[in-house]
Amino acid sequence: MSYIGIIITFVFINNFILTQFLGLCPFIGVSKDVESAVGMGFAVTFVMAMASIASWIIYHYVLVPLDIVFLQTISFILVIAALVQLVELVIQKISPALYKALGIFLPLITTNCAVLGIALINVRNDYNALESFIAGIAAGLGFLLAILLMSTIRAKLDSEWIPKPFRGIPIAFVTGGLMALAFMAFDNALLNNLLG
Amino acid sequence: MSDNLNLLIESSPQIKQSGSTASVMWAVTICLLPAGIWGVWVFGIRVLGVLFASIIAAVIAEAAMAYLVKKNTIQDGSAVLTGLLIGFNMPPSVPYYIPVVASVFAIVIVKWTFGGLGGNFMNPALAGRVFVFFSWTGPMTKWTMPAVLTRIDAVTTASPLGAVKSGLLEYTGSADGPARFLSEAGYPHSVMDTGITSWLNSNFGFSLSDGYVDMFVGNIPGSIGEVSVLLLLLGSIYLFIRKIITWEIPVSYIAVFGLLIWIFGGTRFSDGSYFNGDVLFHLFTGGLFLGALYMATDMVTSPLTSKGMLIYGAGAGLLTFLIRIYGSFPEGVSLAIILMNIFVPMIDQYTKPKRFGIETKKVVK
Amino acid sequence: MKEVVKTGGKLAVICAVAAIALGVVNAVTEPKIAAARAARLEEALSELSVGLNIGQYVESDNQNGINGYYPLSDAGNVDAYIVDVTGAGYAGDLGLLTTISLEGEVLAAALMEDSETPGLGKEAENASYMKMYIGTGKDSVIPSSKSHLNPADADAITGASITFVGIGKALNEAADFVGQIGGM
Amino acid sequence: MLKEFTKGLIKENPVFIIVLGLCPALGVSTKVINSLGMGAGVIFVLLGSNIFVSLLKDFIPDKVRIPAYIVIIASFVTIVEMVMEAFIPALYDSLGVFVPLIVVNCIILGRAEAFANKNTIKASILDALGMGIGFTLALILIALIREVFGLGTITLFPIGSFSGVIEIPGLVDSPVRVFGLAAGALLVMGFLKALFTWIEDIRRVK
Amino acid sequence: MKGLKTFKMGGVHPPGKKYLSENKPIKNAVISNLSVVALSQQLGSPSECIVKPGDEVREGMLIGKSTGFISANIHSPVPGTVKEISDIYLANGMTSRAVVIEMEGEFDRLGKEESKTSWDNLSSKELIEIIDSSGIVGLGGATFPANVKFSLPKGKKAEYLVINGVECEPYLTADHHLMIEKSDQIIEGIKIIASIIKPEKLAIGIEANKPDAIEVMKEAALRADLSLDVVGLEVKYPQGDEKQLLKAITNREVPSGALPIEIGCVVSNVGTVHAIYEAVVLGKPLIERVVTVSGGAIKNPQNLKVRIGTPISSLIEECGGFTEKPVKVVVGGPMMGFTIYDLDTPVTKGTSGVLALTSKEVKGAAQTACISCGRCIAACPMGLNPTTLFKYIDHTDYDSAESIGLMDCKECGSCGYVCLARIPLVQGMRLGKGMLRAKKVKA
Amino acid sequence: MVFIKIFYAFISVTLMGGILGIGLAIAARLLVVKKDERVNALEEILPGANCGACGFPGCSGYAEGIVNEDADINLCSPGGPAVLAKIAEIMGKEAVSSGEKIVAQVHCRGNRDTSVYTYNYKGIEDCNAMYSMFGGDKDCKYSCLARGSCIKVCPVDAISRDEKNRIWVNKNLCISCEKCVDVCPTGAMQMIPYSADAIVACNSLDKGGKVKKYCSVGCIGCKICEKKSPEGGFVVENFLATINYDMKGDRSGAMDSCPAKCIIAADTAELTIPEVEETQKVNE
Ligand SMILES: Cc1cc2nc3c(=O)[nH]c(=O)nc-3n(C[C@H](O)[C@H](O)[C@H](O)COP(=O)(O)O)c2cc1C
Ligand SMILES: Cc1cc2nc3c(=O)[nH]c(=O)nc-3n(C[C@H](O)[C@H](O)[C@H](O)COP(=O)(O)O)c2cc1C
Ligand SMILES: Cc1cc2nc3c(=O)[nH]c(=O)nc-3n(C[C@H](O)[C@H](O)[C@H](O)COP(=O)(O)O)c2cc1C
Ligand SMILES: Cc1cc2nc3c(=O)[nH]c(=O)nc-3n(C[C@H](O)[C@H](O)[C@H](O)CO)c2cc1C
Ligand code: SF4
Ligand code: SF4
Ligand code: SF4
Ligand code: SF4
Ligand code: FES
Repeated sequence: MSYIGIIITFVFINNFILTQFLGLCPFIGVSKDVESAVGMGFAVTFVMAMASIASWIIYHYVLVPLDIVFLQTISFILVIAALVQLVELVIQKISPALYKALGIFLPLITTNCAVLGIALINVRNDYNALESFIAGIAAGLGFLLAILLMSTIRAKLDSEWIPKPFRGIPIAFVTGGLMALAFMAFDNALLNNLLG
Repeated sequence: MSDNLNLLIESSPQIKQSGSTASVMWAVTICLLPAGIWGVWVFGIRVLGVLFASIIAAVIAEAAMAYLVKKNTIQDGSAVLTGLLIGFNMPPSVPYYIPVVASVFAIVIVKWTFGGLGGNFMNPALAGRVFVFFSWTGPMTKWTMPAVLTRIDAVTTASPLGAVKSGLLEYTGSADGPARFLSEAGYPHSVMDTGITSWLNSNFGFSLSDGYVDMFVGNIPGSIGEVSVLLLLLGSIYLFIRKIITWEIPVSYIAVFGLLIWIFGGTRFSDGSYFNGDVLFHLFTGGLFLGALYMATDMVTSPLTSKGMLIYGAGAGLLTFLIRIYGSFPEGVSLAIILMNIFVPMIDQYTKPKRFGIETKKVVK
Repeated sequence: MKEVVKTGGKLAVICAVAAIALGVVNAVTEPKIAAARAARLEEALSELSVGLNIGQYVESDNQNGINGYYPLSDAGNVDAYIVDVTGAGYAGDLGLLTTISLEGEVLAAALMEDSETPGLGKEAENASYMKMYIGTGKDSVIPSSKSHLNPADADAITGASITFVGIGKALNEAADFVGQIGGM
Repeated sequence: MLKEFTKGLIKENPVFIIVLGLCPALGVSTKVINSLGMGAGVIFVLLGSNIFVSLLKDFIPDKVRIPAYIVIIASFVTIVEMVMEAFIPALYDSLGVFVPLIVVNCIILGRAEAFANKNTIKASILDALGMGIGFTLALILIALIREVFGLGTITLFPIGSFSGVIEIPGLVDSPVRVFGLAAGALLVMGFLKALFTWIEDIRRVK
Repeated sequence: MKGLKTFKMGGVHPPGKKYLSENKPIKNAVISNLSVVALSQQLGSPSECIVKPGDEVREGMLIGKSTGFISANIHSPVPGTVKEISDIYLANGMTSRAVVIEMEGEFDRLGKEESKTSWDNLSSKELIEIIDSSGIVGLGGATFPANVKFSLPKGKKAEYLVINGVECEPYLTADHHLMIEKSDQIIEGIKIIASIIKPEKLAIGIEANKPDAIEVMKEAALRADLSLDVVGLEVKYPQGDEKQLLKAITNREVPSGALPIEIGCVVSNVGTVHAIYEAVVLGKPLIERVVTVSGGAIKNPQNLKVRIGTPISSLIEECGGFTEKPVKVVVGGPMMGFTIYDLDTPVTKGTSGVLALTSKEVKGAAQTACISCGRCIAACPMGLNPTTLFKYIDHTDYDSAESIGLMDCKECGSCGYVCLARIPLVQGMRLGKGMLRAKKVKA
Repeated sequence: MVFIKIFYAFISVTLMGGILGIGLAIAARLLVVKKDERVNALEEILPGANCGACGFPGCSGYAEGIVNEDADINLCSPGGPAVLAKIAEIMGKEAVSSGEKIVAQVHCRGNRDTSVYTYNYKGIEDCNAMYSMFGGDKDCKYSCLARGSCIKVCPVDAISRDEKNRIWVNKNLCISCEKCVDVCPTGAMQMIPYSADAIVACNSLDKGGKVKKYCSVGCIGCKICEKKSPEGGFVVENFLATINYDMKGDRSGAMDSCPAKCIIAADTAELTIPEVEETQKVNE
């Protein structure tokens, strides 16, 4: 698949959140205000890109040559966890404000399905190094797009009189559901036709 | 002196411009009626049942929700309008439960979980329509031939867009444009259409294919309320005069869509060249006017400022084009509009009016 | 520094234990998984072989979605091929195995891998779905458009015509491919 | 002590109250049987990881706490993965990428972080069981709604002559398909969460 | 009307209804027996009462002394005895102390010959002192003490003196008639102000619906040999607001949160100018003003010259009472005025009109939810987003409202006028500003 | 074969673990950010209501305030003595309780049946908005305006409206944040001890005669309560009775003989005041 195809696929068609169900916890948890949503979006994008590269290296230079592919889950997650922790340390050092905004969700990026998900999906799709990297970034951007839109909508909802039981998280789910409904417009066929 | 006057204490301004939410809603409803009556006329009396089913379901759902939150919102007319628009977006042969589900979904989930009128970020009627479309794709894509044409064909058939689209999947020849393609494939036309087309062609030197007149007047299969572009346009004149809808959204929507179709439409629906799209065909089919005039313009779910509206309309045009030309669904108006609805809060953020007495930073060149 | 090494060491110990444990479990399950996979392929192939003998899998670099094929022979003569072909579905690729006779007739077909919508495109996984195609290709075209179908079948695929067309096109490719290699 | 077990069922239900572990909760809950399978996997992993984390809590240095927990969790997940693929391949296929993703199911690391590394083995086991069962119950609830409306069936294990599939008359033929799709999952989850909030509210005022 | 100047952003066109009182010359109103003189009639701190019950007062005698920097003197409008000092509600809904005076004895000015004094030799400082002691406040509505306004802050220069003869509020014709009938006095008043602040240019803005006033003012300026630029303006509300007026006439924008002097301008209402003339030339303190009594429920709409402290009921009676039951009685113009329920509420220095409105004029309807039609945004002359502001305020999120410009709102009412959903937007703005102020006081 | 695989697995994963572990340990050392552990500990203890009663921006703000700015440790009213004790433990300070829990209650029960209204209001449902228009639509300018501003600001939804449009606080839900007291324009909302057995449900400082004209359940300042229950702590000042809750004497005498019946009982902790009012009515 062409690089543009990969980007469109991961941003729109197989948007991690709205169609693949990956990375929902931060999507719901950190979308209350626009600023932290954007921060989270970029953090996830960054980590996903790194995770894609790292896991590709591990997979192709360690797991496959040694025929121990069954260890992919454990080795990917090990590398990703270490990476995220590193990012966490760096952010904590350079931007305490961002660190505070992302709160408990920074460590949760480690355990964000999206990050391990992209590593596993790259392997399933047999992507080469560059493709993996692009897929990582694109999936991250898809996450960013979804969480950014979500946060702008939620900011608007803050000043509506939502029925009480729905305030907060439930309405976020309903909003996400309606967004997913609209995103069904993007499907594989659209991509195939668009790119030839 | 002041004893029995029972005066009202209210904040300024003490006088108001005429008009109210309810009057606006009813005005839109009434302007839609001609197109609805046309639908009943060409598709048969059953269609009336579909319209009533959706309206009644919407009103009952609204009443139930209003009762739950102890408000009285029925008379603002928005539920009737939502119901009517859902009915308008149904194929004539749809089973009754589908519009009912669509209406209930629209009112209960899309509108009231967000606090009722004004709270929703997505167009209820369209979200309802898309919900049932995805749930029951089969019945939602079965079309009925209008009365004038039925003598030629069986009862169920494909809409022009659907026909072209599934034609596309199998079609490898190169007729110049979908209208001609359909004509050649034996798609029926009314007598009036043939008459007017040949009159136009001979008197004005056009070389129009048959079918456009039918599409414009509403002699084609399609959703109940979308087929008659003519009556939808006529109804909207009053809305424009009363400033209930403004030009920004419809114009930017239709213009961007038309432009893209003209540039790229030919690459898929014709001989493969650029700047050769069949603009008229795409404008007159698939509910574009219903969407652009009456649904994208829903104030609740569209941007606040005219700059925002232009962006929103253009975005809807682009998305409609993408979905219709490349996507797997026959049309694209509903999906494009609800997709743009998602972007509205963001558009509003970036298109605030310039505040008085606040220097806008000049861009340094 | 000692602290650092100790930290790393401890993590390494945990990893080591985990790796060994997994290695052991893998040693038990791997053959089973392989066997199960083989069995499934075997079963599919035996249904597709229409009673003929299945030959060695040959990989192909044909561009049109053909991944490879098994020659099917009866008494030494190749009579048909099971073609491994990929088509484009509604939601991703369609992995198909289809048996095509030398005359280009579709003798059997099965959808092995897909991510279509349950209730719509996924119906194609059912053996009965493929009846539409079986028997075509020799005297009639392999259907890849609604207009090739009788009305009842056309109605049945309404809402999932992309899957239908995708399969039809892939089968056509397979038939063409068999046409090319048939003379071999 | 029993509280450690029961709290996960409703009061601190991981899905509805803590709102973690959403991806598998929504991703696999298209059929009841998938929920059961996923739930079983999660309970096993949760149990294993809670036990080991609480055992090793003094051994593991703070700085590599997370990687260490994850290695432990990932090992159990891989075991589940391999065993499932070997013995119940059909279920393995339908759970798809979500099986390896149990590793990153927020609940598991969350419990390791928030509970097991501070508590005794016994408490950790009870916590794991409670949370795991709470998670499973939540998944079953979501799946039940989604499957009944979205497919018109209820799919369980085949036992004897029972094929495992209960068909709901009327709905099988024309189900509300969106319930089975991403949008439906999120909507169902939203309404269930609202229901829980509402019940919680009523309880609080009483 | 083409080619007339106006401001660009926002604005509305409510029906003018000026014909009701347009042709009625200013008439002296009957003086009521009981005058209720409020002690907070001006922007700023209330005046200090210097009389006590039982005291004799004379017409024009000082009864309330200015306190602090922004405050004003208050004079007795009638001769008589102080009956009591009580707490009353003013038309704007706020409480105020008030001196209740029972009319008694002889008037010092009424019916007497007016003697003019020359002011040519007076310095700016002396002139400002006269204005201060005469208790003159802005009569355009803001009731800002005029002496303070004309004491320009150090380092600031007034380039423009713009006289506000716009009277953009519907119904009101008081300024209109003042201009027609007292043009020479106004011109002289302008000269007085000009000699205080020494502007380079003089201008008066009058909307095009008062062609006679434009003519009269032009002639008067010519007569007095004053180079006054009489600017005809397109009819659009709120042209009379100083920010919009300056934008229209000078094309300068008063920066957010700043005063007109920031862009070298001083704006004064024609009524204020006339009052300054009377104070300086005739030595008369501010004890009366022109009030338009109008509205569909008033039998005989008029422009009345009214003593401060007169109960509104007496004005209505003088105009023949009600023709039908009004739904509201408004003090001020219909766009910015306040409703009252007690018709004995007294006239203050800021009272420009009294309107009794029928339900047909009010066009009241039930409030519904905001449907985001965006009309309020298009109408707001300050470029604000009233619907979002209101939503924030409704959710008690006053800080967010402040961050999108709540404090710039001047409560002109344009948004509330156009709102389809009949949302009390302006009341929301007031509430929000009040809560913010209260919070700042607390902090 | 199998053993080679296990060996490879062992080697590669162990190496990865070791290297990453060392890397992290080094990074952690290089990038240390000092954060007081106690802040985290406090954040965990504080209730998380983010009500602002402590005067800090939310619970985490208060946690930092305690650690970094030496803020008083007894400011969290929602937490109560339990949280106070825990904070004290962490900070190594003496727990000085802030006294008995206090709760809000409306000191007015005027409504359409009992009071005189002066005008027809149309506008925002907000007490402050209405108060700025002639002090509200009741003749009594001290009364509860019943527009529910307090309901809007209460973080725990402790305040509700009864069928007569009167406002009451459920004292078991109230967390003593005093937001309602701050927002109430007329001062009808006041704090009373949780254990209060009675309240004077009136806030009017007008003279008895005037009160009688506009409200049938208003305190007229007749001082009967002072006389009937001298030990009950009733004090009449400015024509309004108030209760000194430090005095724990019997207040039933006053309650029964109050001519305006504006002293209402609240003797059972579980009962909300409207319920108490009901039981009182039955007793009469
Ligand atoms: C949720 C959903 C799932 C779909 N799944 C499939 C599918 O599996 N296979 C397919 O060919 N089309 C699928 N479609 C596409 C449409 O049903 C189809 O493109 C279109 O309606 C064509 O209609 P027709 O088949 O009646 O010609 C799906 C659409 C939706 C909304
Ligand atoms: C604190 C304060 C100081 C002011 N100082 C001046 C001043 O120095 N010069 C001036 O021309 N106006 C001054 N004003 C008055 C304003 O310019 C303006 O006339 C008044 O705020 C009301 O005008 P508006 O109703 O058009 O907003 C002042 C107002 C306030 C509140
Ligand atoms: C919305 C609005 C409308 C106003 N309309 C007028 C008007 O029509 N005529 C007028 O003299 N002042 C009007 N004013 C007051 C002016 O802004 C300004 O305060 C006044 O012209 C200053 O003169 P003064 O201090 O002599 O009153 C208006 C103010 C506002 C906020
Ligand atoms: C011009 C106009 C267009 C409208 N279009 C729609 C529409 O497309 N769908 C709908 O449900 N309601 C529509 N409404 C009604 C109403 O705004 C809608 O129900 C709200 O979104 C409900 O909050 C429309 C109203 C107006 C005034
Ligand atoms: S009242 Fe305030 S917000 Fe409304 S239009 Fe006027 S300036 Fe704008
Ligand atoms: S004018 Fe009224 S209804 Fe329209 S956007 Fe503004 S507040 Fe909402
Ligand atoms: S107690 Fe105060 S804030 Fe609450 S409703 Fe009454 S007046 Fe309003
Ligand atoms: S009732 Fe008042 S004091 Fe009690 S919690 Fe609510 S707002 Fe705070
Ligand atoms: S389970 Fe939490 S992000 Fe996926």
